[in-house]
Amino acid sequence: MRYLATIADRQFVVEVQAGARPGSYAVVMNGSSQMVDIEPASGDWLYSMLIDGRSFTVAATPDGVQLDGKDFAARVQRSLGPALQAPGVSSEPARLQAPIPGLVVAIHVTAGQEVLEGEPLLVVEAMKMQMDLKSPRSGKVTQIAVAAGQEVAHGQLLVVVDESK
Amino acid sequence: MRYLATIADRQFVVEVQAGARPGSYAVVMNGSSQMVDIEPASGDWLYSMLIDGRSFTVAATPDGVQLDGKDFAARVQRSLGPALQAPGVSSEPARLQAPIPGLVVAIHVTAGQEVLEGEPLLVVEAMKMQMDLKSPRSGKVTQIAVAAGQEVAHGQLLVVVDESK
Amino acid sequence: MQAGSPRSFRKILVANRGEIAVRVIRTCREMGIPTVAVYSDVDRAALHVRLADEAYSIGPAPADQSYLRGEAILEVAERSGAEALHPGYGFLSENAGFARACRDAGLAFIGPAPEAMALLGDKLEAKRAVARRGVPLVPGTDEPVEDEAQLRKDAARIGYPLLIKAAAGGGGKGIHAVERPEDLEAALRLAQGEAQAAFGDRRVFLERLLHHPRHVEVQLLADQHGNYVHLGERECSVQRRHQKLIEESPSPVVTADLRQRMGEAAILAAREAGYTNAGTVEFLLDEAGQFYFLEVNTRLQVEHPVTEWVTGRDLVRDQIRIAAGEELGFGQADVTWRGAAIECRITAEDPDLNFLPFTGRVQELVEPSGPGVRFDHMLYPGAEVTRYYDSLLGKLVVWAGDRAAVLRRMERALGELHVIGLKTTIPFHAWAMSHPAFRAGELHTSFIDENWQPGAGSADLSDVAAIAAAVLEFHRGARPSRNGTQEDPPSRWKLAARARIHSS
Amino acid sequence: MQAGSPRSFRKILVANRGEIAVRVIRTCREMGIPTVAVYSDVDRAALHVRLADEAYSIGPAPADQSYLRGEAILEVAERSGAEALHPGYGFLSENAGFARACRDAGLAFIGPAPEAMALLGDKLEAKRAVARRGVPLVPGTDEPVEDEAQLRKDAARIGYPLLIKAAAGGGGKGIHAVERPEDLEAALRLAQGEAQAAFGDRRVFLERLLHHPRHVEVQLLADQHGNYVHLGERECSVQRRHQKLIEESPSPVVTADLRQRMGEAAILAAREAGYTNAGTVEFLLDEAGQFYFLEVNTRLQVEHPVTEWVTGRDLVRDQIRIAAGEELGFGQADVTWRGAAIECRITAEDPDLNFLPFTGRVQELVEPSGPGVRFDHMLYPGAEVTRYYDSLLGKLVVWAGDRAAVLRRMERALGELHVIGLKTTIPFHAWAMSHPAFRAGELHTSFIDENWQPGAGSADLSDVAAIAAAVLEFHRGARPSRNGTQEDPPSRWKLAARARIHSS
Repeated sequence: MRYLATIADRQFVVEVQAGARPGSYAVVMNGSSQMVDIEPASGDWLYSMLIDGRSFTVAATPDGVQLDGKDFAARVQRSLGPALQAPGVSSEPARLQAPIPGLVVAIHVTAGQEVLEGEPLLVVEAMKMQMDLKSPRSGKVTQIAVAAGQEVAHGQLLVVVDESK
Repeated sequence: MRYLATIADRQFVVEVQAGARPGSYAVVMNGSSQMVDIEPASGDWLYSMLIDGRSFTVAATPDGVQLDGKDFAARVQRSLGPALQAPGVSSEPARLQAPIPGLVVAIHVTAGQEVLEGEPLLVVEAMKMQMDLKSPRSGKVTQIAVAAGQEVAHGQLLVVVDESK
Repeated sequence: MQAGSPRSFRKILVANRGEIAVRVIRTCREMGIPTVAVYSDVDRAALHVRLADEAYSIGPAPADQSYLRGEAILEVAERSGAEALHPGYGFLSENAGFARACRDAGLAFIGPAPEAMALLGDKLEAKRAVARRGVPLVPGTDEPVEDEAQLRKDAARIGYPLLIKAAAGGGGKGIHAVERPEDLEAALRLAQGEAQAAFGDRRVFLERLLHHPRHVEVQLLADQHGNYVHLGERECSVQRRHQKLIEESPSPVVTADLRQRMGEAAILAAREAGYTNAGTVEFLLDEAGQFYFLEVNTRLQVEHPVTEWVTGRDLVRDQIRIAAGEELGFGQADVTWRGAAIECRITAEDPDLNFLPFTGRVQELVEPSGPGVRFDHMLYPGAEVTRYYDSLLGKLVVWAGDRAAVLRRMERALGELHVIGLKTTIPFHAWAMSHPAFRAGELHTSFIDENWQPGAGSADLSDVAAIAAAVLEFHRGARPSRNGTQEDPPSRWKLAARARIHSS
Repeated sequence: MQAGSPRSFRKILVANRGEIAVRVIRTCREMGIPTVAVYSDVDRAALHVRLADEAYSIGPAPADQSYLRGEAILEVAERSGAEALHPGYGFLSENAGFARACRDAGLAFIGPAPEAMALLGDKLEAKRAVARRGVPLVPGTDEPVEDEAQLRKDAARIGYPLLIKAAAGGGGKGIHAVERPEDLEAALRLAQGEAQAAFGDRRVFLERLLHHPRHVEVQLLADQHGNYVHLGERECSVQRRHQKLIEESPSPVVTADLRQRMGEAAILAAREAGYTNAGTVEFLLDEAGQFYFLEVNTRLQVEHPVTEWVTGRDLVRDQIRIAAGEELGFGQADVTWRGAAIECRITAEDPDLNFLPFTGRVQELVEPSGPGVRFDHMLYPGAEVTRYYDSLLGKLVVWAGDRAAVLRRMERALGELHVIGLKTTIPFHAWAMSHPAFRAGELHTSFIDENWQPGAGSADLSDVAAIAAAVLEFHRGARPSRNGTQEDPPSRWKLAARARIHSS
């Protein structure tokens, strides 16, 4: 099976083949091949991984993998061809979602307003802290889905920013 | 629901009724009634239990329950009537099973031999230790299901001792 | 209780939650004193509820409907027959009115008398009080000022850069830095306007702004018989949002002589306020080694374990003994220090996203152990971290023979700690322990702002991470997870990754 | 490694498993030395494999096909480029032949030289050696004897009760007690016959049988430059099957003067054997306060953490430094003791069934924490405890300011520790901590035999247990378990209950 693994902003093509024993795999990456042995440890989320004898504790985290306690943002997808995708600039509308459940304290923008990437759009309060949520891209605010004083759930849509034309 | 709970060699009739909230129960035992609140804690095996405000950590153990770290051998069965069973003397054959996987090192008895309760029947070795396994009852050895030098699994039948007649 | 000690309390109510409630309950159990926990609806399964002898609900999740409801807590104390109350930190711990209400209800408050708490709670009044004893203050005005001409004169005397602080302020709010004289007027107007709006009081005061100061605090114990000892200092300079993240004892720059001088100054301050029980006197220490009084924390500090490690004392036990009227039983000469200790606060925050708090459920917990490791926490598999309370999950505290060894030990322990399901500060701490300036002890309150970069906590193992992610994907696809599929890790994983990309 | 210290090893192979392998890896990591683990097939997921930098399989589960296969281990050392080997305890740790093979392979063995190990491994030779330095021995014959007339004369001189021990014996085998002179002849014949059958050597020796002796041992460190220090004693009297279950330091009866005399005797014994690295000299201490040399353990002891707590040293670090040729760097006068520490061995055994070992799977693990608690273990949820190795799961070790406080702290920590899925010694230890004789420090090697009763570890909470069991049954029936039904707790529970009834 060929995978495209994106670690932070770097991409790797990883070829994985099941080995003789359960949990053992042959892996080819960047032209070199390695024996990988994976074994569940401590419940469902933590694994012991031996890569050619080197030992790692691997955990699945909310946004990637953790290796020996260090976090790596990771995405894995089946790769059909050998070509690497360039990390392109999306022209889709960006949907700002609540990163945490909380209370919308203030909204700094109005519908139709032009904003720059990184510009604060609204303030959400949770865990005794107020946080500025910033625009994921430059463009025009096409939708404000919440109001100040409203409680929001994790992942709830807050604001949509689209290409300005 | 009415239960018969056997704790070590004591028996209790416990009447349990579901309360208003999930995890809350009304319990009647020995004529006195108590509010019990049970809540999962630390995975599947450990619970927080409040009995009229008194807090206990309850765990399901291999042979009963653990309360705040103390072990209690416990069996629970549905009780249909109010009568308590006397802890009677069984006349069924007693089946001695391997309490632990190991190696049968020696067998002290032969089929047909009369034995007393507590008399060593055979020796099993495991974890660098040899242990004498004793007869669960007085009677006659009617079956020896293993041989010296044999590996046995947990729970495997070793010897049957029946009423001598 | 040990034989020969006077009668202690028959039962103690712990008016807090989280790791500090657990901490207090542990010592009570060791002293043979039964404990009463209180909990809000979302804390029914919390560790402090499990570990206490009794536990009672005090209301819904929001703190102002539960942990801040003094009357509900006093009612539980009455009902359960508690003789004393330990407030922990935060919530009602520095509320003099609540301490007074406890006293009125015949309940011993394990902390200072309400009068001392009220005096020290007023920052300017506290400064005037300690100044009377000759404890050094950061140069500044010692009275709130409205008159602009006076402020200009004061500013010239104090020198630049300086800080304008709202007299009625607190919690880092209403503070403005002024770099040059020509900026003073505009900043004053802004600060006074803000102070009026935020606190209904336009008065401000001025303070010199120290360059790269260290935050160093002294732990005190004072009994009700006039005995005072200090237990040395804690260096707490590494902060984000003016909140500490790493604390250690001893400070890398405090000599035995400086320790003695700061300790004596702290005791003078406490004496002036009539302070009893455990308390902490906070100082700023400038680059020249001069220290300045900041404030007194009239409660147990989050970071008290580092002092416990190096001095060998149990501060909660001392607090309870003092509140019960016992004498300290030891003097300054009996206090000895051994080795070095450091604490890393493990919080539910994403260090790569400006320490944004993170809520969720603990899927798996692996705790570090071995020599010199203590992990005081509120975690268990299945624990929910909600938005209602602060983000502190636990404190990893380690001890070793010297500072170099303690940093390596902390690195080792951080590597063993896994809190699966949440973003935490663990990678940040691992980075800090190996940072050259941190290792050299070059600490100051801007350390994080000046040095931390998002992503710095990920070592250069991208290639291994790629292999791990791909094999994990294959392996998990190939065989079902051990405990069924109620929450399938890979899919939650991808969902969260998408959410993060949109919110960052 | 700290700056200024000589070059240490570039890589260390840990030739062990379980908690001690984990223990050694932790210190190596703190010293910045990469580690190589070895594992048998059933240990693939073990904690020591996860925590090491590298890990290699050395064979099937039985120890003689894996952890005892010196040549396989040396092969891994060669392949991985390890410069030193730490043997832990048990397995090959006291095998002089293996230590020699390491030396021949150019691999530093972290322990004494093979010559010292061989000398001290022969119990009678060791006794003669230390007697030359005037270290007191239990009165007895100091040579193996075949002649019966001579034995009768020796017995009269030694006095009764006495022990007949096989000269070639070990591990508690071939030992017979003789209460009265008239029983001597029969006992001699039995013992000699047994010795011939078991060891192929009919020679025996005699030793006075002490009444209620304490087992007290002294921890030593010796470098390769002739420097010796002792780190005080450990009291290890509480044993079952001649194996220790509880150890503490200091001993409740050892005074500063006795500590010094025992420490000096231990150093004399070590010097005579040319001993280097960490070692332990075991003594019996009789009711009159007289101590007698027993033997030297030429390795790290299971119970070394209690000494680490009170002295503040890391013994594994000291072992590695010594093996690398470093000087100790401190003298006897620099050793200080603070407070008291105690260790409870948590083993997979059923204390209510004569400490019968118990195999199975860890379903859930809840670790104790808080001030003064250290839990060195090999456990994790899902860990399998098999019949192939000994039953030690971990060591709960706590420290406090004095012995009374340390017993209460241990009780508290035991109450927080849950190893769900296995029978363990936890209830036994909880009983011991509150036993009046134990609390009074009245310890001797027959303490368990004379005091422990099956079931004594269950407090009188039968009524609560009945409620808990019934509500649990109802509750679990009412709603599915969180993680599905692959192993349904109630049914396993009932099955196990039946099995137990039949086997007891």
